[in-house]
Amino acid sequence: MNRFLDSDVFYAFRTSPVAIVSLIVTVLMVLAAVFAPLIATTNPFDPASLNLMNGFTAPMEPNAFTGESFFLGTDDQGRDVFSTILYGLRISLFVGVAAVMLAMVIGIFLGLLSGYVGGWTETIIMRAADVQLTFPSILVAMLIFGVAKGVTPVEYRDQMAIWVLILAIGLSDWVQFARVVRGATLVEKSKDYVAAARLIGRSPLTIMIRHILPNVLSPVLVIATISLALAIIAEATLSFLGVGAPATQPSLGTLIRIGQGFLFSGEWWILLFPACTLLVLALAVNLLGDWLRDALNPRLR
Amino acid sequence: MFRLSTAIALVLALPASAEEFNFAVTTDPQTMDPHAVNSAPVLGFLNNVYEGLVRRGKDMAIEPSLATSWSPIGDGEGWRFVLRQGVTFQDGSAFDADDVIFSYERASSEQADTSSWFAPVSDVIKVDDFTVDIMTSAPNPIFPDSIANWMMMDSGWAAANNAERPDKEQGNYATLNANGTGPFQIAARQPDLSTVLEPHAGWWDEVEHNLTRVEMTPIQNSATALAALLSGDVDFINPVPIQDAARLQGNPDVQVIQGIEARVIMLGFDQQSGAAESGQGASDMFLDARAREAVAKAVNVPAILQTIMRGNAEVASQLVSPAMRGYSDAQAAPYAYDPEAARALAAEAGLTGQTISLKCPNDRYLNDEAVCQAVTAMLAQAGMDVSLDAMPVSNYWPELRADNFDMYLLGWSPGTFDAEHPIRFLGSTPNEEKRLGSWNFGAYSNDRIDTLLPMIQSEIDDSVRQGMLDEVAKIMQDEVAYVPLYVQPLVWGARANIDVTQRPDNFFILRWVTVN
Amino acid sequence: MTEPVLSIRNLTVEIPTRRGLFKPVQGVSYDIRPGEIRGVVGESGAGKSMTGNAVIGLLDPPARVSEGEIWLNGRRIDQLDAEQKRRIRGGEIAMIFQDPLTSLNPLFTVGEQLVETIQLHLGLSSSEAQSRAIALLDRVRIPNPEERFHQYPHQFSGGMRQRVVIALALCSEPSVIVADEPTTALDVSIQAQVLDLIKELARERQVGVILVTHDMGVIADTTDEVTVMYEGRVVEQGTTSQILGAPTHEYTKSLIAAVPRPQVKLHRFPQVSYGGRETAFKIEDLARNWDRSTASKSGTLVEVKGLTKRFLAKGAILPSQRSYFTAVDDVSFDIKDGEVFGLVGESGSGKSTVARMLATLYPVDGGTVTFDGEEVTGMDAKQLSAYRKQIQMIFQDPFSSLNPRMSVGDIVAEPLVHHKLLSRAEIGPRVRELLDRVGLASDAYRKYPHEFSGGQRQRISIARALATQPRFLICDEPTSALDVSIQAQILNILKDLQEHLGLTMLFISHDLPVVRQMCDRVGVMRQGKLVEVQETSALFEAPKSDYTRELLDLMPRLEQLSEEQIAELRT
Amino acid sequence: MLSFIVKRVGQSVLVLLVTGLVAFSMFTFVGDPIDNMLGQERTMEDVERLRAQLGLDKPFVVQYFRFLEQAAQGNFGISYRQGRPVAEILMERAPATLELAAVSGVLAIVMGIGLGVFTAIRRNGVAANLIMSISLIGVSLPTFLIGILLIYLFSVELGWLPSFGRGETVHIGGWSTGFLTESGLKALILPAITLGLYQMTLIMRLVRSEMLEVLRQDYIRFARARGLGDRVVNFRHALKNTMVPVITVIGLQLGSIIAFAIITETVFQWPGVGLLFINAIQFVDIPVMAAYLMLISVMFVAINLLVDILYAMIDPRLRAAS
Repeated sequence: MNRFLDSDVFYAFRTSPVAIVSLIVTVLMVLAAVFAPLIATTNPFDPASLNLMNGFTAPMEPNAFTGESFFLGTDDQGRDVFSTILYGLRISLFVGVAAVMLAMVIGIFLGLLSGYVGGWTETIIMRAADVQLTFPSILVAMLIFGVAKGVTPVEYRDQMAIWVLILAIGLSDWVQFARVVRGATLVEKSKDYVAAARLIGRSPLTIMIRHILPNVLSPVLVIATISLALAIIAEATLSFLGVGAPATQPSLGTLIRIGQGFLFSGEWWILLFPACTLLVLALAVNLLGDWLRDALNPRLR
Repeated sequence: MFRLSTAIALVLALPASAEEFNFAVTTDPQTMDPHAVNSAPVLGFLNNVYEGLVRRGKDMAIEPSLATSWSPIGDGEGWRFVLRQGVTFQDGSAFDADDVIFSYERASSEQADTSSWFAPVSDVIKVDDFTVDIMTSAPNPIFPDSIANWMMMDSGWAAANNAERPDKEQGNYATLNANGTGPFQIAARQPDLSTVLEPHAGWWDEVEHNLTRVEMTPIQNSATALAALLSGDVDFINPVPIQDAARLQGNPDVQVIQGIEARVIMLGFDQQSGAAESGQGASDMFLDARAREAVAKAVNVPAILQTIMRGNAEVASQLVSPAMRGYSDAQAAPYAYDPEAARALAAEAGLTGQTISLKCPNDRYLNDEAVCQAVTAMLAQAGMDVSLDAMPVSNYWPELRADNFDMYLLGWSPGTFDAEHPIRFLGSTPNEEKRLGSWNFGAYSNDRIDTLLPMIQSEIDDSVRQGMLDEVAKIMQDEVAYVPLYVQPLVWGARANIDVTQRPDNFFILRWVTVN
Repeated sequence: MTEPVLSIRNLTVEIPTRRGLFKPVQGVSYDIRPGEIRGVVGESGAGKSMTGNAVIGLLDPPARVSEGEIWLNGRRIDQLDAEQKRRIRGGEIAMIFQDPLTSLNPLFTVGEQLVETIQLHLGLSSSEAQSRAIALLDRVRIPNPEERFHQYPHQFSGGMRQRVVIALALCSEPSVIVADEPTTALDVSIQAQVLDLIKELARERQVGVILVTHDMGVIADTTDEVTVMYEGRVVEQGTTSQILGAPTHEYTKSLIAAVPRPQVKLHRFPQVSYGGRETAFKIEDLARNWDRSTASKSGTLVEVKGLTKRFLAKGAILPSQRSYFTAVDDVSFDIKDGEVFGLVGESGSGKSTVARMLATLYPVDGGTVTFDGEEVTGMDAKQLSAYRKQIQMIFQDPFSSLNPRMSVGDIVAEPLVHHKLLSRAEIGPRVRELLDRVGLASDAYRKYPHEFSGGQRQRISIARALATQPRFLICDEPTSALDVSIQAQILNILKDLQEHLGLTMLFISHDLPVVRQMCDRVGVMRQGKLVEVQETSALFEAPKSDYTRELLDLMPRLEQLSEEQIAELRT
Repeated sequence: MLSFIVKRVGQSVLVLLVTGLVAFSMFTFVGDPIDNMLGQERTMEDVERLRAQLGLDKPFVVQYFRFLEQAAQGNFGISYRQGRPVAEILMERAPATLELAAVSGVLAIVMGIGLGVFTAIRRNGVAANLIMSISLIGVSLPTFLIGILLIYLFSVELGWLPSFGRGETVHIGGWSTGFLTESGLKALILPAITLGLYQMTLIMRLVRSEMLEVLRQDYIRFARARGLGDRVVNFRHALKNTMVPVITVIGLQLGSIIAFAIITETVFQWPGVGLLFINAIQFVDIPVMAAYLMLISVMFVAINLLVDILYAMIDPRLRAAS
């Protein structure tokens, strides 16, 4: 721990207001998402709790019929926008993080493999990457959605939607991880500490995991943060196109899709607040990743 | 083509000049062939290009069109139509009985999508050049009403361009071109991009409109369409997103034309026994009428209309709206909203504890997904656990055909504007060879209704007929065959300087449009 | 005495860091006269390069000149603005970098880079500039320059590239050239040629040269004046002969003493005692619990027969299309029990490849390796692991040979863990012991490699190598990346190991003096072939092959050293 | 060099085949065209007959190979929705998308590289940091939202630019272009920005980091040591070296622009292949979807092939190697 507090990275962090602010924002958002049930005034995912007559209540104004008033107003279903955003944030973050994790695991594994083993393995993996790149995540998502729809029983459709999102985004995102890891692996592989390990008789797997992996992680970390932002946005876009989180359990993207319908009709709050939340979140994460890239690149310091 | 684009340019550059009229629709009519696809967008649009023997006036009443008069033959063997003389097609050729015969053969052919209209027809006979007898296998009092969308095509033109039969798959000349007797003719067409119409100089009827050029652009994204209307890029859009209606009314540059559509939105149930037929919607929970009644009582329709429909729709009590012929005044009372009773019924019927899967389209009816969400919430409040699954219509119908549902949302607009139509398609027991109940996904079945239907179809006496219709309406209400929710509103938007006439069938009739 | 072209007065460079102000150069002063070569010598971090950069105005921020003056041809230049400095740069003052491989832009032809510089400074027409450029290439003895002019850097060999760099430096008729370790990256033979070239040009064009180097040999051969720097300060300066002949400052003495001598074989390397850098290596303790039971039957531990290695030069799908490059070509030698066998040769001679094949890091393409009577080539996994337990390797680069993400403790423990030589409980103490033996503080266990100096890292590698109590130690250029003083320490450690533990060693090096001190027998390699194998002394006194003789001639010497100095070193 | 190209082409073809398979397998899941092709009063026989006619009753593999051999001859069948040859429709729609993609591509590349270099050179400058931060907003807002907001602002509120469509087009041979008319150009602005913004920021950030990398290299320091001015060093020496890695990424970006156009085209009702594709999906117009995906991958692969060759031309080392 002390070593960390004393490290240059931490020093760079201490001296960068942008980094500090964006970290704080991100952490706050994550906390808000995790503790949504405690913070939120209502549970928008519980249909029984909704009163349709509360629909379209403006922020801080009492509803015409029920007289209830809401911090950020309500949407067309009478859901409290504030609570819905918290829960939506939860889903968006979950999808984002999980998707990146998936992409990371696949990418790192294939990257290490192709980098360390080389030869045909490498060629095949890299060509696979090319194929992958020709399919934008939207199409991949639609494909997977179709498949999943066929195989999952109806009761699980809602939950399924989220896993499909994760799968779709994760699968369309692994390539860059693979590429970076492969590049870094090629560099590390030629270093003598790998030779030393081989001399000791370590198995290729051990060498990849114990020796090379830790040394290629910092670029991975940078990409991970940046693609987290990308994943969140991808989720929003997919939900916007209709292949995404269901309206009964909306993510930020779904909320934006719904709110966008009221852009002209004067219920600005249904669009504005989710959109801002998404913007702030993505922005914070991006800034963080951006700073991280500079900080973890020793030559830049 | 170049002329067309110049025109768009003008439109985009400056506000539409007096006679230029541009309007946007959500879905492009997929064909220009009046017999190839039997769907509202196609028929609605082609009504401006083609004409039938009869047509509907502003009040939906049947009025003479290419036929000047018609009368029953004997006691219900058929109908005799006297054709209008001196009518010419847009390519100049004259209209006569042969075209009617040809159009019958074409429209009732196997390749046609409209063949079912002619199920009652046994034969069509040319009496002379301007008289035609249409024989029916059984007395058919409403036959003239049922053929308002049966459009006349020139036999010569069809032959010349070998389009004697419609072709849905490969398409043929008639898919992209048209030659009707109607007030407008197609000047240029690019599917999904734009369709340009010009007035038909030789039209037989006197001209009400003042349009010299009409362009139709399909715009799916409702926000974009609205933006186009507001910015004056188009003069008319249909529909206006319902939530935007109120706001638009406040805007001096545009006007909102509202009305009631013939379409009734309802909830359907899986009423087939046995898991075998009932696909993923696992159990037979809705075989029990009490279960269906529970749903009926749990749904607070007024609230839905108040918020989601912004007070622009009316509660429905049966499968047709009051505007339709054969509407049952006796059964005008809708189900009463009573959550407590609903909760009790649901419990009795053993709905509690089961997951009801509700299927819903999200791009078919006005705010369809929002309505389903509201229903989900209301059922939940009455102790029913519903899992909502909303999807684009392209996945929706297959899903229903596969019986993957316990409940589903359906909108029905009777093509004949008669209460018999929904009974035929939704009320009677599904029966392939008789072509009955083909949209009765839940397989609701009642013997009495099945026996009544043919009698209704052949009954000449209106009061007797109405009696039978009332009985059917009562049965369906009592058994809660469906839960009618509301009559879908029509919301059109136009620039302030445009006069249009709205018809409950949501057809946009250009001959009633004037630009001031 | 002529006027100095460049004089540095009391120059101080400072770098503000988060841990306060750091001064890599403090109060340095010296002059350079036309045609004179001043060597600036010192160990890494002594501030010699920093001085050069300061002179040419290329300090990377935040480093800056805080005090002192720099005068060029009687005009003060340290205070000029960026633009004026730029004009001087490459104009009156030119620079030569250490690594010729990276100092040329790979995407432009040599010609383009020359012409652009010439035009910039002399404002000639492109045709004039071109002919001038070709003339320069010819001057720095690049064969058929007209053709070379149009080639890209990657088409030149290292030495040739350094010549191009020199040509670039000469483009603008500079009055001073700052040469920062110009030959460190080159082979001895090339090194000599490049140095001669620099000497010659300095004389011919009356250019003052600042020659920054860590190599006493280079100083002795090339320079007229010497400035010795230590930790940012000048400790001593004067003419080369007097500095090398009669060094007054302790540091200088130790520095000179540390340089390995080819002429005589000494028992131990004289170590730099200055600044108390020496750390104890407790060989006795190590020797005490070292099990020396295993001695080979034949007396010959390693036997290499017709060893061959080919690398793929051009890949292709069809085997027939592929072309290979033979790195090691039919090499045969044997290493007796407990002897130190040296392999010398220039880079690319294949000596390292041989080492790596013995270490089973490269598969063998031809020939056999026999270890203690057992044929290594074609061993099964189990035998291999047994073999690996008995051999160990020390690598050239102490920075890349330790995994930066593993604690030193784990690094040293890894062989023990892998070969399951000790129980979990025993490993910890054993590793601590090893670290202590090689002279590292006890807290080293938890630290990470980047917290250690080059010398200390090499000690860590040694500790790792000794963990399994190997019988055979392969040292691949173990000291070529270290400063002379550290070099001495490490070499002494290796000597001790060999004497007290009876370790057998294969010692790879390009540095003949070191080889002379370390090895019992030496093999000379050239282009993958083994040119000759001899007793070390015999090889140095009477080399058989011309190539060896050539190498020996090129070897930089410290003639200025008087016999008595050597005598005193011997004790 | 030649062998290098041949090799890459071979790999590209492989990529295409796999793409084709994936693309095609996609369609068996997205719905059933029959219901859309038949109207309200359709019957079971209609469905079965139509199925047979479309060959939808055949096993998947059969359908795929039929599709492949047809596609190889540039014949993608008849659109279920429009009843016209798909190839014809694509030809009609492609110009719109290509022009849009080209404009936003150029926008992205020019602006991206320019700003990237600027922010790299003035690494610690206020302006540079500002640009970097703002650029992040670009990547932090979903494309569709940007589009809608632009429409709301510039066509509804300000009424400066058209809210949808392509404006006036002029036909030159089979190609319809919006470049030659004022309205055409006006109509291009909003969609091009919407589409290009994201790519621009990506390229810019990449150029920046690569350039910083290059600026640390010895040969740059040596170039300075030779007295070369900042402009020469930055734009002649550094930039060229920066481009080597950047080019590949730019290639990938351009490839994805065409795919990303789907969203932009839906929002702006831009009559391109993207819009066509979305319609096709809603209508389950399988031949169109298949053709579209093949088109995308062909373009993608082609661009990358081009990039690889360009790459080899810039970097002499590669030229020698291959």
